[in-house]
Amino acid sequence: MDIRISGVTKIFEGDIVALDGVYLSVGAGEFVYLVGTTGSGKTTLLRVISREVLPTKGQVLVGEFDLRRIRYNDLAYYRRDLGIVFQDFRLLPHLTVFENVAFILEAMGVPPKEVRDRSGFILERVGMWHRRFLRPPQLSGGEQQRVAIARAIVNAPAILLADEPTGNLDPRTSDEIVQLLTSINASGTTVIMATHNQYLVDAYRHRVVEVHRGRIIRDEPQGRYMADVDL
Amino acid sequence: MDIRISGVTKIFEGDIVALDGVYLSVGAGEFVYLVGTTGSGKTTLLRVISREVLPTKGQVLVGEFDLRRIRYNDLAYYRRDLGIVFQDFRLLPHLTVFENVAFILEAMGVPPKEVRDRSGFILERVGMWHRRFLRPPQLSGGEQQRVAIARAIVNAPAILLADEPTGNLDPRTSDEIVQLLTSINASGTTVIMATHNQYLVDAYRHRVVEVHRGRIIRDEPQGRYMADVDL
Amino acid sequence: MSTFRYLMRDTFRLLFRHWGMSLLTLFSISAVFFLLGASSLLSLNARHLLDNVEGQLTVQAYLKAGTDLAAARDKVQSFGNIVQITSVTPDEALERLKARLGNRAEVVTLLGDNPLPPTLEIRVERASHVPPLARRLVAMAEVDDVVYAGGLAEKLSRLSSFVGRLSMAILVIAIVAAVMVLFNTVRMAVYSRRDEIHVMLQVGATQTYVALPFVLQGMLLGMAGAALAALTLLKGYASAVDVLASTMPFLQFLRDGALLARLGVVLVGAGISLGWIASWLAVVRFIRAAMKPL
Amino acid sequence: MSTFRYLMRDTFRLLFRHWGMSLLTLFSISAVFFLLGASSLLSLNARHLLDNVEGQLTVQAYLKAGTDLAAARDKVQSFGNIVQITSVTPDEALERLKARLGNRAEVVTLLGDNPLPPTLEIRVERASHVPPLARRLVAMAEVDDVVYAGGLAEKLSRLSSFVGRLSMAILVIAIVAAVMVLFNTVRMAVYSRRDEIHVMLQVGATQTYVALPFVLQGMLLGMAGAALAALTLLKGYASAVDVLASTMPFLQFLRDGALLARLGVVLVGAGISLGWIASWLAVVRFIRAAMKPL
Ligand SMILES: Nc1ncnc2c1ncn2[C@@H]1O[C@H](COP(=O)(O)OP(=O)(O)OP(=O)(O)O)[C@@H](O)[C@H]1O
Ligand SMILES: Nc1ncnc2c1ncn2[C@@H]1O[C@H](COP(=O)(O)OP(=O)(O)OP(=O)(O)O)[C@@H](O)[C@H]1O
Ligand SMILES: [Mg+2]
Ligand SMILES: [Mg+2]
Repeated sequence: MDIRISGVTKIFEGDIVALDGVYLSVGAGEFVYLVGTTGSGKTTLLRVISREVLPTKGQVLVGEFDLRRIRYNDLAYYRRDLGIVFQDFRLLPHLTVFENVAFILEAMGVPPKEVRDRSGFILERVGMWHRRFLRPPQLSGGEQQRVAIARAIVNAPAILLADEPTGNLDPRTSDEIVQLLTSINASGTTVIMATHNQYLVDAYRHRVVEVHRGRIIRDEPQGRYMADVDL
Repeated sequence: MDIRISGVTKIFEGDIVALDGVYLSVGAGEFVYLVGTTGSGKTTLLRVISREVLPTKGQVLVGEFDLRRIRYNDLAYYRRDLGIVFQDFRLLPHLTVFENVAFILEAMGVPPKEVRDRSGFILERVGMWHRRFLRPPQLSGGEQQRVAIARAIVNAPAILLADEPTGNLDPRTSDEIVQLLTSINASGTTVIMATHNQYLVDAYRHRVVEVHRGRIIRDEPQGRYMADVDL
Repeated sequence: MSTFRYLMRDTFRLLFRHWGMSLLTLFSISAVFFLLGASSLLSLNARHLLDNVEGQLTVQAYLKAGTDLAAARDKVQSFGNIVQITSVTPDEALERLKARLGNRAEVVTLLGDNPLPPTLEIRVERASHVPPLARRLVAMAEVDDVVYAGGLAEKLSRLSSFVGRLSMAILVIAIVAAVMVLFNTVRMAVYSRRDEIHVMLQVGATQTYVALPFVLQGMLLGMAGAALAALTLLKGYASAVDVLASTMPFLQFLRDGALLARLGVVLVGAGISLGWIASWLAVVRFIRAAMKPL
Repeated sequence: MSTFRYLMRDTFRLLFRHWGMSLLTLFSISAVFFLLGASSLLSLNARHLLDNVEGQLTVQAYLKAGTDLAAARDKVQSFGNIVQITSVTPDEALERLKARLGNRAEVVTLLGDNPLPPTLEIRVERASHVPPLARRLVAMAEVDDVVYAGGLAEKLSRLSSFVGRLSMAILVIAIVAAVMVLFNTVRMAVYSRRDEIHVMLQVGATQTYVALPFVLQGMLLGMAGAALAALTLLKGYASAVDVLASTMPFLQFLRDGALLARLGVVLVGAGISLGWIASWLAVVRFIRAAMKPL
């Protein structure tokens, strides 16, 4: 699924302009870094794509869905094509690590055996299998972040929106996570990753889009990125 | 207030050894970076100091308080000497930014006028005054983090425990925050800051304590730190 | 199929996570339905009692001498609400009088000409029908005088309408209370899982999948509460009737097993429906709000 | 001083943040206290009625001819529970009989020798005292026969103890219910602010500062609920008594203003205390748990 955002402006109550005339096209299978200073509008842009935020102006097309016109019932099915790593994780504190990952599949009606297999496999992959019986409040910040990533990719989404997925990780684990996202991207998933981590952007070359005060002020294709931008 | 931690071991249920025989002394007015990989025990160590976690073994003395023996009523007063930036912020979603900072002072019985003045001053200082009427869910990740920092320092604590206070900030804002913490430190507050940010540790030289698998494996005084450690 | 299993699991999690709240709801619902059932029984009994008393409610209309009894009877018949009319000719009345006097019957002969008027004895159904009937009878040209147990009939009819309005009020209050209690419980359950619901909707769960456990929770609570109330009520009623009947043998209480069973079934059915409505209202509004984009 | 202002503000925030819950609690508490008050009124009225009826409760003991009345009277007096004893000599009894017969009094002369026994008329206080008294009288050698309205007395005493036990049961149930409702409301309020409480305790708020708004919330809800119930009850009671007294004029209802006002005060006092206890229980357990280190 490719994403076409045209002329999107979002003004929150209190006249807060979070996005200001954004045009952005992301083809199916691309890997895009979204960079920019604090409060520049990265999260808002991702939330426009997941239709958590409805633009004040402009159009958002994802695959065959027009997000302005999408009906409530279709929304659930649209979101099953997305994987989202929230900046604040949003894990469910009452459920164990395993259940946090499994319930996504359950909500899609996947049979119990397959739920077990796939959840287990993905937890292995982010290195959280040994913590599967703990609940999120019992995890360290970095461990919670890895569970959040596991949850976002367990349903093999067509588009992965990762909002600062390495904010609580040490450099080595961050490397591993970006390698993981890259391998997921290699299997066809579009990845959009908001990040402040200059090192990662330098080390793993992909397209870089820079947001500043709600506008896109730079859009460098893979390899052409220069390290002088403000993350 | 100086901190003396001797032989502290913490074993969580499920035989998870989070701290394993930690000895650490921090003098009044020091600035300490706490570094180490994800899940190494940094947060747990900070929570031992704030008495959110009671060690399985070992002794913790902070100023004249013995944290094993402290009584419930003293605990509240002990904590008023602390400022804590939680890794997951823990802002109160129902309250505005301003109220989130002010309620700390209110709980200490500070008169309304002083509460207003001090809260306003501190919000100015972290650059969040223009967002004072918003609620935390309306803020970007970095903005929430700055409010959390404001809340931790508004009561002019003797000890500031900052757990990954720059995880959601871009490099420039991170710089500003560490400069802020340094200036607070200069006015006499002990600062212990857990971080994964190698750049900051390099740029602003302070004592560095490295934790690995619950043990302290390195403790370099200010200036003697070498950049090859695992953050 | 697997969805059904998840649904059941989540419903029971809901019920047991806040078991204090569930228990409280159960008891509140029981109390409300108990009240509902008790007021139904009260009004059924009041009706039953009145029926018994009213079975003998009779208005006597003394007609003017020489009136055509059959014509008058037809006229009265058309008034409606009338169970039975007995015409009594002067001769019949005299015979009755003699019979009543027994061995002193010969006194009647002293009366000479038969002085008794032709009479209509009119049985009505309800005490409340008596006063209007009496008024219409008095207004008839043929009628000389009307005799009825006016005070009693009017008191009974006032009591009856009082009980009727009371149980109607209780019915309305109880239904509102039941809906409120269930609505609130489900709303609190929804509220306490608000983050969860948000996340579930954000990751692609359908509204139905999210809502159903809450709706089932409400329905189960409604059903269990009503069933508990019905059991207590019917058991309690049986022993209450025993006690009351022995202290007030002059009152006739209702002891119709089939009717009582039907009351129980109605209560449980109402519990399920109210549970369904209340929890649906509680959860759907919340889900709609959570689905709304910023 | 400023702490007090913060406290008030937080209490009202609690009350209004979940105003649905607050309203529901208010109504539930009102219902419970209404029930409590109504059952008190019922049992007060039952006692009042019994007192009226019992005022005329008399046992007649016919003594054997020739017994010394004064001695028998002293003996009976010692039994206890006795309000008054009237001795009636055979002559007095005869006089009374004559008086009652009026113009046919001369019939009495046909009796020849006065056949009437000396009699003790014994008034007791409570219907329940009659049967044991009668048994003791029969056992006395001097007594020939005992006459009393046995059935009535026993029925009244059964009814009285039934009403007594009923209102006792309602009292207990109502108190438990009120505590449960208040406890649960405050618990849900605490639960829905659990993160807030945690954070407040972590940043140095004292237990009292955290707990007080919840406790005040509980007390205010208890007080308002009870006051609402008391108002409705006393107003409703006045009109109910009017209706009932006009349909059942033979019954004496309680209309003692001071007593009713005292009932209202007791209800409100109970509301405040129960609110205090319930919310204290709810919040303190939670705070203790939140303060406990891992
Ligand atoms: N619901 C909202 N109501 C009002 N203002 C909002 C809301 N959501 C976001 N904003 C504002 O919009 C701006 C952009 O926020 P956004 O979260 O997109 O920033 P960001 O680029 O993700 O920042 P960060 O790197 O700190 O996460 C911020 O200033 C924020 O305060
Ligand atoms: N309440 C708990 N119950 C069980 N295990 C716990 C609990 N709290 C922490 N742990 C475990 O203890 C270990 C250390 O956790 P801690 O949060 O101290 O790590 P950290 O150094 O802060 O990591 P990060 O950099 O990711 O925040 C982790 O493996 C974590 O799973
Ligand atoms: Mg963001
Ligand atoms: Mg940590």
